[in-house]
Amino acid sequence: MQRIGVFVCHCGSNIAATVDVKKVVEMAALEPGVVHAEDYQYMCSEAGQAKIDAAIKEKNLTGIVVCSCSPRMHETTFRNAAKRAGLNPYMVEIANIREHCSWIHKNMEEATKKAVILARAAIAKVSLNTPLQQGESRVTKRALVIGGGIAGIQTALDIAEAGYEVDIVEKTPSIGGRMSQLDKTFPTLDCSACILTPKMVEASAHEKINIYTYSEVEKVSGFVGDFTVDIRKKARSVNMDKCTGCGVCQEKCPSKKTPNEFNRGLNTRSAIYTPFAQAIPNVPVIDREHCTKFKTGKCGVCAKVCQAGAIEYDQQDEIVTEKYGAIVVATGFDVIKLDQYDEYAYSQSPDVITSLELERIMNAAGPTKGHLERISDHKAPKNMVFIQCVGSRCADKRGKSYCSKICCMYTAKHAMLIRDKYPDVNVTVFYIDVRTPGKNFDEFYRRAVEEYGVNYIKGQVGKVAPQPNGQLLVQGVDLIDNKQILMEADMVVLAAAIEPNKDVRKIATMLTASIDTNNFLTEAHPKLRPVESPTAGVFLSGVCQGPKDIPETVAQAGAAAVKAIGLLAKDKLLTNPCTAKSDELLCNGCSTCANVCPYGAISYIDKEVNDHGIRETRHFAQVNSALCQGCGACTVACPSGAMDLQGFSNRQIIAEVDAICR
Amino acid sequence: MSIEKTNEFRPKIVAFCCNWCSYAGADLAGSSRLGYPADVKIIRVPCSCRVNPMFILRAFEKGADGVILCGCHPGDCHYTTGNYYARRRMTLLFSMLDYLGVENGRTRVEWVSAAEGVKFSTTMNEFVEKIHSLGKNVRLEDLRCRN
Amino acid sequence: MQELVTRAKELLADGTVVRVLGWKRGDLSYNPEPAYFNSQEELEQFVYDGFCGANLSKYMIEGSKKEGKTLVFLKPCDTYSFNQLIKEHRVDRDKAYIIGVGCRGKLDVEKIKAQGIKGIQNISGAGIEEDTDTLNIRTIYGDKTCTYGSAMLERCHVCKGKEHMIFDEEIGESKDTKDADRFAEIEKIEAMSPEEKFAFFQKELSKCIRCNACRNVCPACSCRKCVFDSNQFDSAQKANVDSFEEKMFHIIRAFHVAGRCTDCGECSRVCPQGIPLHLFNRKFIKDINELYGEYQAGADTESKGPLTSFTFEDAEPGIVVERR
Amino acid sequence: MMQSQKEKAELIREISGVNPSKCMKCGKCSASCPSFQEMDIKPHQFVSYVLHEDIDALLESKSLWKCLSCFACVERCPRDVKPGKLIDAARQMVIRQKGADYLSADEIPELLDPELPQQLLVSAFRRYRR
Amino acid sequence: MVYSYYPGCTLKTKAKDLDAYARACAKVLGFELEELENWQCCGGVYPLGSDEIATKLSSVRALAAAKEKGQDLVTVCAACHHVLKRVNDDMKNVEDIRFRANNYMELDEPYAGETKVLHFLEILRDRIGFAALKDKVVKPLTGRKIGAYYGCLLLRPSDRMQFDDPENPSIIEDFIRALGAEPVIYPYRNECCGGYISLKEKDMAKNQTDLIMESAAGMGAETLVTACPLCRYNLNQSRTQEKVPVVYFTELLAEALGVKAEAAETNAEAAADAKGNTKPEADTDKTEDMQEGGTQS
Repeated sequence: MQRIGVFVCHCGSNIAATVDVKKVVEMAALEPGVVHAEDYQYMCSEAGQAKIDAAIKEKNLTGIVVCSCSPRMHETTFRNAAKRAGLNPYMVEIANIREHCSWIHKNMEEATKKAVILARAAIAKVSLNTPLQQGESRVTKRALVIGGGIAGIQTALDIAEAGYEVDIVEKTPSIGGRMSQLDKTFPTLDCSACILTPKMVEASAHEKINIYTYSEVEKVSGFVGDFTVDIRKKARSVNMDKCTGCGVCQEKCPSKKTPNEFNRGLNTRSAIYTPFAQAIPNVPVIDREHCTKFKTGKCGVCAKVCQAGAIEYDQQDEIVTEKYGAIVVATGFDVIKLDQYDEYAYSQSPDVITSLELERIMNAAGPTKGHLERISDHKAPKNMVFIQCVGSRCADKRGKSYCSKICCMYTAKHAMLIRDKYPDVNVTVFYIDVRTPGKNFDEFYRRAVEEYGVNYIKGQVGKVAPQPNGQLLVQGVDLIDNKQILMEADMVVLAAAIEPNKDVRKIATMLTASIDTNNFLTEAHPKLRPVESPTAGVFLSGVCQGPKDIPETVAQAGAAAVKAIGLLAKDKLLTNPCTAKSDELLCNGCSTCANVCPYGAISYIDKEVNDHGIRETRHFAQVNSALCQGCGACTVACPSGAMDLQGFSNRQIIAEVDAICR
Repeated sequence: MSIEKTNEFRPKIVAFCCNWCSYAGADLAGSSRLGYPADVKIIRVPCSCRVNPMFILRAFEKGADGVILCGCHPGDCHYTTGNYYARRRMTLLFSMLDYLGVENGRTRVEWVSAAEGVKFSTTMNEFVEKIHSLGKNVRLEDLRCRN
Repeated sequence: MQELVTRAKELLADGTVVRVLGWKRGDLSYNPEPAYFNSQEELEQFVYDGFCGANLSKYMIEGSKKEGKTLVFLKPCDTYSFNQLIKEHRVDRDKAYIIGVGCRGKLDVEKIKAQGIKGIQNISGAGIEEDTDTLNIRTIYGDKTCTYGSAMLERCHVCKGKEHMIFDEEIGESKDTKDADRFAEIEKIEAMSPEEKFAFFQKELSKCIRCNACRNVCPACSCRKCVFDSNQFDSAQKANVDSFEEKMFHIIRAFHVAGRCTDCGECSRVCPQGIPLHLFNRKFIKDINELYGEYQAGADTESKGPLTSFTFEDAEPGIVVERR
Repeated sequence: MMQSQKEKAELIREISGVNPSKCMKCGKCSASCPSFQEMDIKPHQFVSYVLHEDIDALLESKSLWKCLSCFACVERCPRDVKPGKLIDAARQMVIRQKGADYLSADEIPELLDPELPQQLLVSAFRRYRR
Repeated sequence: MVYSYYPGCTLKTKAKDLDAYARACAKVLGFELEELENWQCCGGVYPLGSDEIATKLSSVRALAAAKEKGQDLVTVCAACHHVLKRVNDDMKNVEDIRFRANNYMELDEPYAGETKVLHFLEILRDRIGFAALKDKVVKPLTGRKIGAYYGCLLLRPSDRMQFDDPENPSIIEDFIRALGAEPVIYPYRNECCGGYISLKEKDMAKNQTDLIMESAAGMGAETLVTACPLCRYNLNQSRTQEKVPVVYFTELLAEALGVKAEAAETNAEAAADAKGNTKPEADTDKTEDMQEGGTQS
């Protein structure tokens, strides 16, 4: 018979205000096996843990139940407390009477009743607990960073600086990401390329960093400390070692009609291309979809002009398999498609553009060489209108429910830069709210208004109507003056919402990392573990986790790196002992369990057994506890009940069911 | 819209929640103070695929009026594939219960992610309401085991 | 039948096999039983006729443990079970010499009795070679007749076919006996109201005496120890107190064999209370076919079963309500 | 029956099925409205008035008779508030009171012209009269 | 293919041509429009109030009649289409309305939104296909610059109407292209013409249509095409200098399919009949409102 202690936490008033903790103690004490029951203000506090320690020692407890907050919060705390008192940490069960009880119920009587039942279930379960020992697994001292934007680069640099090998996998032909497309950055207006390029160079030159560009993660298996990842290196059609980056091929390529992704489709590029001048690696790729040689077999100009003989049309995709201890996701963002927002005439007029397109127009290396001009007729604009929150803060299906966070600031930046360089251009910004939390942010926005004379109008735009004269008639509202406004503009710039990169769902699925309804990766805890995924060994860097600007991204990238380093620094990891176990006397050896095991943790051996006096050789299942992650799929697949899950055994769960339905 | 009526049928409802998504979703419902009736009691399991039909029948045998299973959304299982197996198992089991004349509606599977506190709460409210409309589970209960 | 005996004797004689697994004459002409024959002499007791419904596959689990090869006679439908047992590593293919025997449908004495024929002493016309559609029944009240078809087991009316899925040699011809839709009964129940369904199963299952005959005969129920006999789920055999226990037992039994049951119909054949137990298994088969694609357990020895595979697009459990 | 402002606000919410607290006050409804100039209470204010339960002002507002029910505000509202439905609900409240029709039979003949389609009369009747 | 056809009151009076051309074209295109018996006026506008039941019943009757015949219900008039489609949507999705409407109606079998409501243009796009339509054109309208005028009824609210992109629709432009003409895109094609406001607030409606006309003319439209008699009426009231002629889409279609003359003839006969009759609306007017309105002719 177990000797069970029950500890009921008040959690200040969080629990005690709705649950009569004394009553819970009283009722729990009546349960079979319970030899000790008490309550305390804060069980997780040092004093609370000391009470647990004392009770275990004094009353020789063999199992404890803590009625408190979610086990996701403090299970480890109480397990460690038990361990210090000499009790096996797996002899601890938590009854979640906060998140699942006191916080959601208002009626004290009801909540108390429920808390008692939850306590009984936990007591019933712990009565059947058995001591478990954690195993050990190794840590591969190498990290993978998925995404080569500023988040990925910073994370990789920080991990590499700590002395660990890092691989960056970048989907496009060059690292640099969104930041490389930006002209200037807020709130200091320094040139984006000037601060990013040195980091790109540093990453590519770092002896611990290996960069796979034009590559994608194809498959992930394994678990924390021991991931195995297949990386598809897409055929570049250019030999990376031979290419000198002279650029002649791109000049001579006769097929120059492909929309230039880097310039957001505002101009075109050649079929063999590097996305931008400072690309790393400075080795072009052939876009096979648009290359005449690949489409028709005729051409081959690039191969002819390449002095280095680097063009290789017969290159094939290559799969590289690598092992990693930690994985950092830094897949970044894109702006949403605006074809659902045609009240702003985005698909009807080339002079209605997104802010990211404006970024390219204002960039010296962009499609207009940095001259502010209309795409339709290359005329310099006289009047520009910016519209905020296009697709952000939308409750409807076409937009995003969240605030994209960066738009207020970059719009102020754009407005300021335009007014600075072209003082005769009138700039009007339609806004709902101007949100500028951040160091020197509001000051920045105020400067745009006060020093640069940007006209901020509180109100939205209802329609942008392209006029016969080429002007854009903007119909908006000024909520302060309570007037509808009709103004002609030469260009309209839309602050389109940002959204996580489209590929992130695929990657999250491979990593079994959870993802929210907006496709942002979920953090392990929104406040306390913001850079970790709930999946052990997977960390989050940058906008893949939620909208953020460059300084925040860099800060999070560093934090993710530290978390990864903390993992890589360990030689061994303790494994979860709640693994499946097969009863050799019950096992039929039918292999049904092995068929559903996602980890290949089940194998079969033939061994002589003694089944109540019958000695015979049997074929039965064996679980490799280092591989088993404890999902329990096998336990249900097993018809004979031979396979059971330690810590969540059939009898334990049934005991909980019985206690709840009693 | 929670059902807080007294002096009437209070159903017993067992909710199996996977540790990674739905249990966390239930925690989020808690920390967001999104109420649902106290009739729902949650049992934590590592994955929806850990839930044996035996557990569900056992609950009914012991007097449960409804059993709901919550797991990660298909494609998002922490163990990659667990919820796919659970989905097939539960589909077949529910179909069998329906075939035996047990009111469908007493059993339910819902995919609730760690971020879906609201969904958890609305699902539980809906489910309790459904069980209320079905009334006491007389068809599957083992009278002998009732207190 | 003589051909089978002759061949068995040959195989015993030349040492190919050391024993024979077949059917032995019972105390009545309509109740032969499975038996091992270790010598040519013992084979004199061998019988194979319309009443040899017993599926011998499951006996090969024990047969596989014995020294040497066993000759086993399998009807076409039995071979599905045998394949399934191979897939589950329960029988050793190398320990079996399989003779696929012909089948013209198997008989059920209860079906004859149900026609009002009482006091049966002897039945002729059930032989495998006999080419007659009439059974002659000698009773204490005189001679009676009935058609072969009217005395056939339910499963033979929905026969899976004349092909043996696995064999070393085949002896004898088989006949087409299928004249009904396999899922018609299931559909009939599905169309009932919940109250009618419940009443129907309540009535059937209240007959259950938990004799475990269904479990013991079932080739898929081959666990060394059944969960209902172990303490794994705190469900060790209990006295029958109410209908729920029966339901639980039968639901779980059907669930455990779902995707593995070949629909051999032995459960219904052996039930002393005449409960149509195949209605459980066949419901799962029907659902599996409809939801996850046609699947016949035991058609091969490699394919993954429907409950150990999945697709991303699988139906949600809510489909149960939608389909109604 | 005298109704309090609160009850009237409740009634407007009920008839319209609109939850005005979803409004984030962006003004896109008023920016989209073709009748904006003619209205004394603007569409975005309409939402706010209901929220603040100032219903009598709405019932007296001439905006009720200027709204085209063209649904531009509904279509473009980022928060799915449907200001147009609120205006219609207020209009309903007015015309459901006896004798409060906005269009009387007497004034019809002079409004007609030979080309005027049936549809116009039917629609105007629906909008202006009980 | 046979469709149930709901012409609507205006197509029986002021917009007989819209109707006549539609029927003639359907014949050429190989489908049949079977006019519902005893249809009643849809009311012209969809009753927005969530408690409105009685005002929706005439639509429900038409919908249920089509269901009984097992046919999709086709309309040509944009207003009728709007009303029928939205009432149908209510019957399908709003339990309260479905319950109460069925209670009133006492049909043999309750109606729950089973009928599919189609606009004539949707048949052209989704059933026949504009490519196939193009093949049937015998007199392509080559060289003509035509602006589509959608108005609001066909498009909004888009989640209910599911007709086309509410801000950048293309169905009529594709239609114009199929007929061999050149579509002119102008920004006010989806802005309201003023609608029913033109009865009492004539200037307000004119402000709207002036804007639309100027925009269309400015962008080079030589003809405007519409599916709504009220839109056409309002557009014709515009005060703009250069008035762009407004035609119904069925007229253009009939012209391109080469059946305009014969359709016009039958239409003229019908019109003549109508003139001979002092109260042309009497046979179709089903509501009080209509009879009052009918005094004008």
